Amino acid sequence: MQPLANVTPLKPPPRAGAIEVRNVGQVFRTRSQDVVALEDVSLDIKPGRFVVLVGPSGCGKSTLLMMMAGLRAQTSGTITINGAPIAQPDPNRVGVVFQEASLFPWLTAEDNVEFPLALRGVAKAERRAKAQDALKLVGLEGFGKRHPHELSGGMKQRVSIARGLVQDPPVLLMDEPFAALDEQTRMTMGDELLRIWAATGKTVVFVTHSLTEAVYLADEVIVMSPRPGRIVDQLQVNLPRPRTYEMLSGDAFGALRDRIWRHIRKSA
Amino acid sequence: MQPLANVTPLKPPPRAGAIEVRNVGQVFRTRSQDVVALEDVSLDIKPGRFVVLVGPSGCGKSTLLMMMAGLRAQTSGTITINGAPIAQPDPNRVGVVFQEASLFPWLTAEDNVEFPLALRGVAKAERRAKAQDALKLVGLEGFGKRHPHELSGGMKQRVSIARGLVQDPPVLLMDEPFAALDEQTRMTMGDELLRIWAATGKTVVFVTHSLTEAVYLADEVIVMSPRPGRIVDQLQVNLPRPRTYEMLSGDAFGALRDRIWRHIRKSA
Amino acid sequence: TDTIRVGLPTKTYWPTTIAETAVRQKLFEKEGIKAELTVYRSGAETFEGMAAGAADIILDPPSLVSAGRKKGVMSRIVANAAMGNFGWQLMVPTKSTLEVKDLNGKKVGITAAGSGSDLLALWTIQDKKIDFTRVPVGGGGLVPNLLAGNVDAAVVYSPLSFQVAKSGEAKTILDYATAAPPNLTAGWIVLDKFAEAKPDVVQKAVNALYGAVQFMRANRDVTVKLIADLYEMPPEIAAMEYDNTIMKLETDGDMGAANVPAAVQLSLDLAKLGGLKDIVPVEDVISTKFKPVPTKP
Amino acid sequence: MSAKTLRHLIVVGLLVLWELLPRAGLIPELFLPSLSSTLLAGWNEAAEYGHALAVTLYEVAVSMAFACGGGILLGAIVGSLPRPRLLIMPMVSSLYAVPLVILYPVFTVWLGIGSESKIAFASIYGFLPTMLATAAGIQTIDPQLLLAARSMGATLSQRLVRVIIPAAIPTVLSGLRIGGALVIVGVVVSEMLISSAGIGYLISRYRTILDSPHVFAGVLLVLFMAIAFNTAIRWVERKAAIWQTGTRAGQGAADEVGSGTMQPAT
Amino acid sequence: MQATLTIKLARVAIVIATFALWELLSRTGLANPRLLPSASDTLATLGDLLQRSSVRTDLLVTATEVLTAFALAVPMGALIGFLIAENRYFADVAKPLLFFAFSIPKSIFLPMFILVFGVGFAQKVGFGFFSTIFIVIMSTTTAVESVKAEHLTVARSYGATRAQTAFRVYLPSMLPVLLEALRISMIFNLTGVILAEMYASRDGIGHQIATWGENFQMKQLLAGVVMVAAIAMTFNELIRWVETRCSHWRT
Ligand SMILES: Nc1ncnc2c1ncn2[C@@H]1O[C@H](COP(=O)(O)OP(=O)(O)OP(=O)(O)O)[C@@H](O)[C@H]1O
Ligand SMILES: Nc1ncnc2c1ncn2[C@@H]1O[C@H](COP(=O)(O)OP(=O)(O)OP(=O)(O)O)[C@@H](O)[C@H]1O
Ligand SMILES: [Mg+2]
Ligand SMILES: [Mg+2]
Repeated sequence: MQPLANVTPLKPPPRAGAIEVRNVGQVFRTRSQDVVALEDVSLDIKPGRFVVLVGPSGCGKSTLLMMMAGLRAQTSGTITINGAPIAQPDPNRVGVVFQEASLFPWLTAEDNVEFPLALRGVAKAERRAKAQDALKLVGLEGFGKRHPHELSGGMKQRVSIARGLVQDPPVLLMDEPFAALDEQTRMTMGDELLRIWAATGKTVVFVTHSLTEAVYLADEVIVMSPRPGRIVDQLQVNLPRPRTYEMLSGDAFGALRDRIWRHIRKSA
Repeated sequence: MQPLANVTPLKPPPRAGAIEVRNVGQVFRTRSQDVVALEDVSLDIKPGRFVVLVGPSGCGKSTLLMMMAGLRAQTSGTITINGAPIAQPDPNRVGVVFQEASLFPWLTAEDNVEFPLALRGVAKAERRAKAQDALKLVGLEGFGKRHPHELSGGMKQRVSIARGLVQDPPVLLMDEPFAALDEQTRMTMGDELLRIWAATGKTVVFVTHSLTEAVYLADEVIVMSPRPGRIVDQLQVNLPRPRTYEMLSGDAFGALRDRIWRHIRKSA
Repeated sequence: TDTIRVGLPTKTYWPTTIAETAVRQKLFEKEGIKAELTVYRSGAETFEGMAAGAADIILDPPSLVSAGRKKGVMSRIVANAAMGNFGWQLMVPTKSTLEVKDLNGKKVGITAAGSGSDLLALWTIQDKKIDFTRVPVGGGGLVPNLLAGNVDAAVVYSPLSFQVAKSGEAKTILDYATAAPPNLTAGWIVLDKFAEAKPDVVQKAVNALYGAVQFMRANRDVTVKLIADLYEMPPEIAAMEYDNTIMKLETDGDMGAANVPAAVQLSLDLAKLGGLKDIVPVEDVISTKFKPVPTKP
Repeated sequence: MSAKTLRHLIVVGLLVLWELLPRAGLIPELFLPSLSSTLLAGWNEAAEYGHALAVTLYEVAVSMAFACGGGILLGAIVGSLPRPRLLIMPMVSSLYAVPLVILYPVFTVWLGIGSESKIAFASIYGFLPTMLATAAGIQTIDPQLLLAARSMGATLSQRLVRVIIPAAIPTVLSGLRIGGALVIVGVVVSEMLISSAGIGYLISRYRTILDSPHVFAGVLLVLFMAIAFNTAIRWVERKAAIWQTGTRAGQGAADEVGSGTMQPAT
Repeated sequence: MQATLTIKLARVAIVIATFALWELLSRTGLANPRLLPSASDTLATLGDLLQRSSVRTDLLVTATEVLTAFALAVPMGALIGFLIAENRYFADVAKPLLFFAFSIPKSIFLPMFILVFGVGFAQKVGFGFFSTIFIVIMSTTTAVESVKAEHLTVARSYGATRAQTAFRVYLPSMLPVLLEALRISMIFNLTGVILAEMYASRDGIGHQIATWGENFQMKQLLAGVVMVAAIAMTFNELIRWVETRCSHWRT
């Protein structure tokens, strides 16, 4: 296990986080009928890439993430991470930040962040230090002792992000992590995330509804169609890194954003 | 009680939904210390206005909404709707769409939407018809029989919006209702909301983190500062209605958006 | 017509046979009263039932009458039902070689502390100058625990004693019917209030009950069949119950008889062994107002 | 008037009634001896009662460990695994449907007549409700929380200890309450049925000879055990209040802490 | 989730295995057959018993008593439990007292029930009620406390009345806990009525069972116990049926 990246953001260590999704399908059986959520999805994500997933509400983004995390079995197809299939969650390979904050209501913010470390038996002092760092990173210094019901919606989401970061897995799956944040916080958090990513060489799969955010963050944007979810486009974002806010108004940026926008409009 | 607006969007009937917030403060007592969430907030919202509330995460927007809804008592100050203080929730005056969908897991989507009507004893057939309309409006036709755990994050949020709309109260308080939606759905929903608002003469208080959305929807944008939450700016948006997507790239729009942006940046 | 509510301490106990015979032979009807039989869990519960006003006449030992008077429940024995512990036996498993004298330091099963079987066990300890532990195992636990070896011996009531003896599972090492000194083990009891308010009903009731005893003595076959039906047991055991218990019961029940006070006193003295502290004089426990005139069938 | 005052007043009222009703002859002493005579009876035989209490307390303590510990653990396991739950729960609740009290005298055949059989009986008696309540409480847990824990690699036992039990705390506590009370009842009842030691034995012995003051002295001791247990549970409850955030129970706890601005629900 | 076929089969298998083990223990003499008559003997006895009209009457009497007590105790207990959970003041006053009442062996009070009700229907029902109500109260309180605060807030925002909140929010979210409570309550209720019948009665199945026990009629005793257990299990299954119908939204 490597130390938490943000403490020493010096050299990008090589991390192994190749994700291969092959002809994956997901069918939900409900009382009334069968719902095809995903159909024949194939993806190849190279280690260390920042991949953003966009698509209309209900197209199967969360479902795909859950399958990559080993939290839900696909109906058909295979998913491998570093060549090995993921039959069950493996926090050493994959970390997840859920769409709904899903904090443990009986734990304080810092205990929530420490939770994954506690599971691995990390010593108390080390755990606490890492949790403090992570909370600071998401702008919640001083809120460690609060319980989730004492936090605002956005604050809860940030605690959840901190919990995901503190695990420091080679693959990080993030499901609309910034949805409840204001634009300012969102930008800061996005930059932080990029910094950590650059420093640690993680593979990140990131779901968002903001196309600006998608282009700003991604190496690659994957556009999905509405039910049954399929991949309709896969764009390489070749803007230089580090990204700057100036790029947002550049033509290249606008063109990419527009292309995604058209896809989504068309499919809706 | 008036019929659900979207069925006959013809004449804007006068609705009485004046909100007066006078020197309101809110202090939370937690185990460790007292948290001043809001301090001396005063607001005057004229009936039929579309007011958008923006501000950094944790600044007290949800808290303010909860107080307007009579779901939480303020520590100091007074809040009146149509001149009468709201000591407790009154669904005839105020409807709420919560930040977290908070659907009842044991009810199907349509039963969730019907819930407020069922409470008032509306007949089954009428209820069902209204719920179907509302679900259609949020793009969830055909999903009425699903239970919340069978819906995606954005779908749950839309059910929650439908539940708020079906009540048709003169004042509608909406806490980040579109946060989990993709841009396309978000825009459609925004337009629908404006249409309903225009047709019914409701007063709407709307929280969002998207400044574009704020300017696009609002008559008036209220900007709040971070803890302790105070009102730092109150902007009249004098763009003509109906609003169009073209306006988004206009100068007036840009100027307003920038002004809000600067406020938020400054205060963060 | 008046109804008399008869409280019986358990179903498979001779008072039930008497009362059932009286009912089936319509002896209560002949006396011009109606009877309603209620079965209780044990003697103490029956007494509580009467004290609570749910029974008018019950069968119990004198010790309970005595204890009851100290607790504000005023009742007396109006008719003498039995002068011995008929059918009560100290039993050991058939394979056991234990004699009564060998029980020193052993465990002996009784139904409940302070109950009739406890008194007999205590009497045994005193009389045989031995010491053993009395283990209350409840009526239902008596034979099972004896057979399982949890107790070395048990004080068993009839007709259970006959039944297990007959089946060859256990044998008798002491028969209390003959071994224990005759004392007034059980009598028909009514509340003083009731005796004063409705003496005629009490009189009629005891008439019917003793009429039943007479009838049973005179009609062996009918009675054996009744016992077999009531207790759900084979006729041969019913016959043993008839011969060893029913035939030994008091036939006239007169509390004025000369031997009664001493027999009651002895009964109370035995109860003292079991921890009874609330002893009242014999004359407070008995009533000589009623002399049963057996109803003719 | 504070709730505590009123409660104490009610208790005092009940005690006064207990003294007066029998004295006034409204209830025969056989059914309810006056408080003073009960206390006197207990005092006179203090040694005997003390010894019996020791026996009973020992049995209660051991049974409590089995019933509550085992009940919570098994309830949590069974409740969190859907398949075993479907398979086992009907069996368990059916098992509980067998009227054990009736069979108890027969049970002693195999379990002996000493403390073991009481412990076995009371453990089963208290175990099942604790387990059933826990398992039912588990079902009200937000599945999202379990998903989150799983994603972080929580093993089954970690999920149990760190997620399921804390999340089900309100139900588990009440299971504990019910289970604990039943353990006390179970030990006393089984002592009443079959035994030669313990409070239950004294109760049934004195009852057989209609010595009601001594019976109620025993009952009073049982009551004291219940009070002690209740105090212990309340202590745990206060400690655990923080775990119940987000539920009605938690709201109550929050009120206690003093977020005085909260309005009463409904 | 519904019971799948395999689970149903597994259940049947377990039942059969239990009976087989019982039969085996008794037949091989591992358990003294006098103390544990074989399953087949017991079931045969059960068949005989059910032929008897007296036993059928007893069953009917007991069933009536049990159902009456249950129908009285559950709504009343649930109401009190609900009030306690809803009203802090009432809760602080009553909760410990109820708990103490719950912790005392109820059979001590059997004589008092005879004192008040005499021997008969009312006394059985009364004692059944008394044995049941405390557990209903305590379970309801817990169930109420497990309700999510956010759901209450939503209902409040729609102006739900007290009754509406009770029936539309509390009831559905408490259902799993509540049904479990019902199940346990039924068992307490049944035991209570049977104890009251054993204590003093003219009819009823508890009375019969007590007699069989004291008479060392093990076959009849076991058959009687199986009979009572069967009634309780039928009730259990009834609740399970309700459960599967109502809780399908839980994953
Ligand atoms: N447990 C389930 N049972 C049945 N259908 C389900 C279940 N979970 C998800 N679905 C359906 O699968 C589809 C995809 O859901 P998913 O949550 O992956 O969407 P999403 O892309 O994450 O949407 P959003 O942006 O709104 O979060 C939806 O139509 C949803 O209704
Ligand atoms: N129950 C509570 N106890 C203590 N503090 C609370 C409680 N509820 C809210 N707060 C605090 O009050 C402040 C305002 O919270 P609120 O939920 O109103 O923020 P918000 O503006 O809606 O933020 P967001 O955009 O993240 O939803 C926050 O600092 C939060 O921590
Ligand atoms: Mg999603
Ligand atoms: Mg908020």
